[in-house]
Amino acid sequence: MSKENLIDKSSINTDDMILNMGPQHPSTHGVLRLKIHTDGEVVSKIEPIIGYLHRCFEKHSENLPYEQIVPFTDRCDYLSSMHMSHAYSIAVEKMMDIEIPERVEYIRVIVSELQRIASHAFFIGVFGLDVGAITPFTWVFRDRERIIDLFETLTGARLLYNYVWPGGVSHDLPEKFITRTIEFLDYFEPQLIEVDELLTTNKIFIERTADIGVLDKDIAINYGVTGPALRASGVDFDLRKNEPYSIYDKLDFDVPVGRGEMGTVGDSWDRYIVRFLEIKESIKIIRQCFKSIPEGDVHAALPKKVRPRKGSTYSRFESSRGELGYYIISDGKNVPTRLKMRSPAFSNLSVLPYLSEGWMISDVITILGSLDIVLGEIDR
Amino acid sequence: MSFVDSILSSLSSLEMNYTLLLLIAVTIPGLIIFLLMTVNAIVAVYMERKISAFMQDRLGPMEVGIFGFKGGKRFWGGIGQTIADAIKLLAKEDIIPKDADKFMMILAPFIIFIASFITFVGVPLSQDFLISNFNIGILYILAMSSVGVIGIILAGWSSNNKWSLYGAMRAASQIISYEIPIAITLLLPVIISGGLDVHTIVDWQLQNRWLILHSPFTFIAFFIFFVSGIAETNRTPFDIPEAESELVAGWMTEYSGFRWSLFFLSEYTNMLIISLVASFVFLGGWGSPLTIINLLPGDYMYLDGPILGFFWLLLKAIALIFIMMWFRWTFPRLRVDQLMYLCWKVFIPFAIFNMLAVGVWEVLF
Amino acid sequence: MKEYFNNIVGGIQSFWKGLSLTFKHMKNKKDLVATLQYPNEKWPIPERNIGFNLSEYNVIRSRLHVDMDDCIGCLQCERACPVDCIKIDTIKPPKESEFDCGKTSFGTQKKLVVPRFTIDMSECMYCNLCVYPCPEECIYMVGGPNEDKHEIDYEFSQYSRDGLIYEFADATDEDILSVGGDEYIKTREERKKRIADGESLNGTEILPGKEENVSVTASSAPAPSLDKPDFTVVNEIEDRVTRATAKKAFTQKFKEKASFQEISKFVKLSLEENGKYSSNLDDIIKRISEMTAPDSTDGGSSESAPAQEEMTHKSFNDLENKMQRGIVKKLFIGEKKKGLSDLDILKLIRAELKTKEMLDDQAKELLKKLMLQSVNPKETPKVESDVFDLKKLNDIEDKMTRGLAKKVYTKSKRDGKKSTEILADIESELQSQEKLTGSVDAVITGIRESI
Amino acid sequence: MSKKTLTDSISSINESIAYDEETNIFSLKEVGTWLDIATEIKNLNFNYLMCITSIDMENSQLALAYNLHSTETKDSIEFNLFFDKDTEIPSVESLWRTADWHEREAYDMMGIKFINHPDMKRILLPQDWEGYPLRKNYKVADYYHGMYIPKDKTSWE
Repeated sequence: MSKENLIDKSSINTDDMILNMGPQHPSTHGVLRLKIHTDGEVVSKIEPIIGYLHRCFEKHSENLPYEQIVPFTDRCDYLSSMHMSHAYSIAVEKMMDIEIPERVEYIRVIVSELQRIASHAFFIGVFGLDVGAITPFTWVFRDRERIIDLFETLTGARLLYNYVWPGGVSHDLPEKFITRTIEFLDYFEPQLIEVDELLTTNKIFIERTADIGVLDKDIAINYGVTGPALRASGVDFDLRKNEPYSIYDKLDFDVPVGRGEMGTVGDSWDRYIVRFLEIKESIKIIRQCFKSIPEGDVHAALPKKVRPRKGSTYSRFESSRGELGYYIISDGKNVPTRLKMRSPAFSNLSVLPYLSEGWMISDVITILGSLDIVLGEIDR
Repeated sequence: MSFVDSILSSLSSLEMNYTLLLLIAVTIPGLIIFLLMTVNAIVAVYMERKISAFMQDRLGPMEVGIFGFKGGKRFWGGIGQTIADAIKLLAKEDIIPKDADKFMMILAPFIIFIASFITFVGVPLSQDFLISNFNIGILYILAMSSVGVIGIILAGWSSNNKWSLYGAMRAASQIISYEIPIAITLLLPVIISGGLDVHTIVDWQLQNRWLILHSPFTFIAFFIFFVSGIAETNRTPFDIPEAESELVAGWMTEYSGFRWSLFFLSEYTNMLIISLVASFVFLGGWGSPLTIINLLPGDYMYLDGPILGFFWLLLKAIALIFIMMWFRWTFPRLRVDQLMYLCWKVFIPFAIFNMLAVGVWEVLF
Repeated sequence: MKEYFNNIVGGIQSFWKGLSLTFKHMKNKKDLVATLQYPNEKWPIPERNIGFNLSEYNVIRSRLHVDMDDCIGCLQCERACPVDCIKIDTIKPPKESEFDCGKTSFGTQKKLVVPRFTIDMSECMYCNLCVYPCPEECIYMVGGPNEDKHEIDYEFSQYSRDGLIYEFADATDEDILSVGGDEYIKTREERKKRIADGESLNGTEILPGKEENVSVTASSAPAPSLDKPDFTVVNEIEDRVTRATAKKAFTQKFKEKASFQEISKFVKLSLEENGKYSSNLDDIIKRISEMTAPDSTDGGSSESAPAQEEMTHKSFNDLENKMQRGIVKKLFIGEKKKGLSDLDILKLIRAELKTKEMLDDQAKELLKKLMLQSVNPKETPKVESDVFDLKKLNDIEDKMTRGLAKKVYTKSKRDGKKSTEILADIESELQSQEKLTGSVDAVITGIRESI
Repeated sequence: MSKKTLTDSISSINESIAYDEETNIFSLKEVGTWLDIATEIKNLNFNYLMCITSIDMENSQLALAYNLHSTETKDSIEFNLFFDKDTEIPSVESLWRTADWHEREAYDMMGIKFINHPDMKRILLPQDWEGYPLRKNYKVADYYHGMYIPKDKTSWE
């Protein structure tokens, strides 16, 4: 008389509970709603619902001249808005076939790499919060504040800059900018070791993130996941190296790839450590740029009226969250007929339902945090 | 001489009728405990905010002062902050969700508050500053501290919100499973000093040496007790029931105003109880640490009289509370099953092994 | 078993490292604390160890400010603003009134009076795009590089949202009146009244006031009296820039009353100077020289037809494609201001639509209908001739009924009904709304006899 | 893997492929056989579908631009489909999982329906929103669930 048939299971029908991790939740990184079917703690199905922050960016850009779209692109991924306007400018310049002065290219790379450091620093702070450690958040934000001050002297704004324009940049570097950035880089590197000690090697942190949400190589490519999330699964795919745009071919830096030190390749810990190492790479890039930045007039190639030639182009850019593409169709007027932004976080989020089946709720939070999504660019 | 006995004896000379006497003998210690709890809560909250601020390179509350005196200029401002918070909480609107179980929801905070309130009765504050002198001291404290769980489950269930239900279920499993290592480790002093009563344990420690230094096994037992104590009071790294980033605020989500402050009050009281119990069981109660290192010549033994004893005990308790806060601002949060793994696979085996080893140690030495 | 133990030992080591780190931060908190106590320590303080001060800013993002005496009303900033939060009205003083609008600090003579310059700071997104195009540098964000002009101000929060709508214009009512902007003041008061009683809040239909407002500014600048040069031939030039240079040369010579041969030679000369001359322009230059004097044929048609002023830009409303309608309207208003005849305007619109490949069949048919209307009003089918004029409906006192009657009038006129049917429609409509009072009935019967 | 081999391997399936030299864009007028062409492209290890763009060609014609990239050979191509307004396009979600959300967005914004797509519903806009915003002739409804949608800033003009 085995134990099972003692309890007559037919009368007990437990169905799983639909938990609504609603648009307003402390750790959904913005207004994302997750419809989670759970039985007990274990998650059986997740359905992300997006669109709460949809601001019709693509419809607006069909009625605005090219130079007036730049502030709108900044507002898509508000955590790395330099990348957004840089990618947009590259796309428009591809269509305008104008020659960008060397100095502008160097300033743009410096500014994008600084923005990448700020965005990854933000990620480290918030990922710590998702896992429960509150102190790294404030340390990292204190250092990120320095970068924001640098951007403030350069563009006047702290978060949404409207600095990189199609054809050039709005202002040249203020005279003390280079010395001050180098001063910041020398100050920032030892700070990284501190965060590394507190978070990366912490036993509970490793317990909470290693082997969680393993994403293997070709599933990631199939879902269109790009950027640090893809590199953590072992794919060495970085647009700055594979398809070098602007002056990345002149700079030497290596691309950190997940090796699965603390668990299997492609788990949440790898996604964390890849971003952590990328900060070090970006610091290396900025130092090289400062060594060889040429003189020149920044407004040389800035057109009075941006009017690209007829036709369409798809330009790709490596933003902090992945491959950021702009598909622009123009028919000779100063207003684009169609502008589509391929947002990296959009595809990265689409892998969440696949990744978090079978894990517990606190793991869903960790996996969502490790994908580092921003709802501004998902909903556009 | 416990507090209640002293009141009874002093008032018995007035020959009032017996029930009135009993009433007074109960209400006065009750008021003292309540006063102690509120003062402890206010000071502990201020300390926690200041310590967490300095650990995170920020300043913490700096603006609010009492009667114009803001506290230190550079770092230690904002003394009145917690008093202002307390008043705000009392004055705040007390929202009860429409389809929540109204009566249960009102009842739950009081159960939790009473649980920590009555455990205080058995906890000594110094040699004779003891509310009532039980001869089953430790057992009473252990029993009363597990009443709180009922309140938490009731709060989570009755606020009719999926998140607080999760918080309540997690709290239930966590607190019940951490009762076991605490119970086992509390048995060690009983074995060694031979009595359940608080006085026998502390007197034994004063005669020979602090229990923590007595044998390596009791040293490990202290750490197991202390860490499970943190788990008892739901503090990081075990604050899963009210994990901010997952369950918004766990079983406390639907509460606001006065009821929420009751939860807060009892959380800080539990913290105080755990550190008081740990200090008088393992760290030699009201004995002054100077006797161990006998720095001073013998005749200064009177440093641990009834008044100074109170000071030493509180000093140890505050040190332990600081360590609890220190843990909170350093460690990330454990997942529920890792928490269970730690309790059942690490603490309980070690605790049982310790008990065995202490028995053997007692026999040999 | 071994893995179990070093798991615990590893755990304790990492705990100890983390704990010592946080304690280190607490210990030397003196130099590590980074908070800025806002009310007494203000941004940006020079001694913050990033060490920058105000003068080192390239550009600043704070409140927008306009020095009105420098503003020449060129509307560049209004066009540059992506979110349209700047609203400017300008009035051009008529030729004969020698009203001096004053000089800007850059020494340019101002030619427009700006009665209204509003910036809605609650809608501004601080992108600084309006500051760059301003020729007089009179609009700027306060503080930072332009610290000397205006002290920094980033604490301008208000209690109500419309407290953030800043009105910079300082033109007093006398100036506006002296410049002949009395209708402008009338519409402004009317608009204020309408906003006051909350009528326009739902903003569903396009505000008549807004329409008239645009046409008012158009008509308030009366067309210059000298006869207009006829650009029909010049407009055939495809490329915009060459067309512009050709037109400039054409008008210049035309003002000197030169003969058409000289005009075409001069136009050819000026095109060659700018390197714009190409072979396919030869036949255009030849046709310019053969042009007959303008006043005989086209001039006549532009003045006489009474139905002319019927064709306001609203008649393009039934163009279905929004973009198309926008372009056509903008063009129409632009040309109307210049005082071109309707026929030229329609041709110009057709040319423009052709360049933008937006000339689908619906637009062609509409343009043809309007052209027919404007060129030979007499021969158009009978509908046009005996429809009574809209203005006759004006003597209905009650505003609501008058508006209703006009709406019915325009609708039925477009369907091509006769005036008697239109009057019947108006009567039935007013009856259904119980507005057909004695006085209104008298007015309608009056119109019926007058046909 | 030159474009030449790709063109003739695809044109074997459907000869209406046009390969435009300087913009290196493949365009396909008739969409019936799109799924087998897509499988053919996938077999030529274009394993990464970068982005699907829906375009309104205005003369009641719609278009879809597929950008594909192969991580091994570092090659990328663009594939345009032209069809009129109400034809249904076979969904390539089975080949590239990223197409699932991109196609839902194309449906949501441009009203292009995809055959056998797992859950064909709107992704960004609320489910009961009428009209497809990115169409050139899109007019915003006046009221949505009784809430008034302001058209222009007449309140403070």
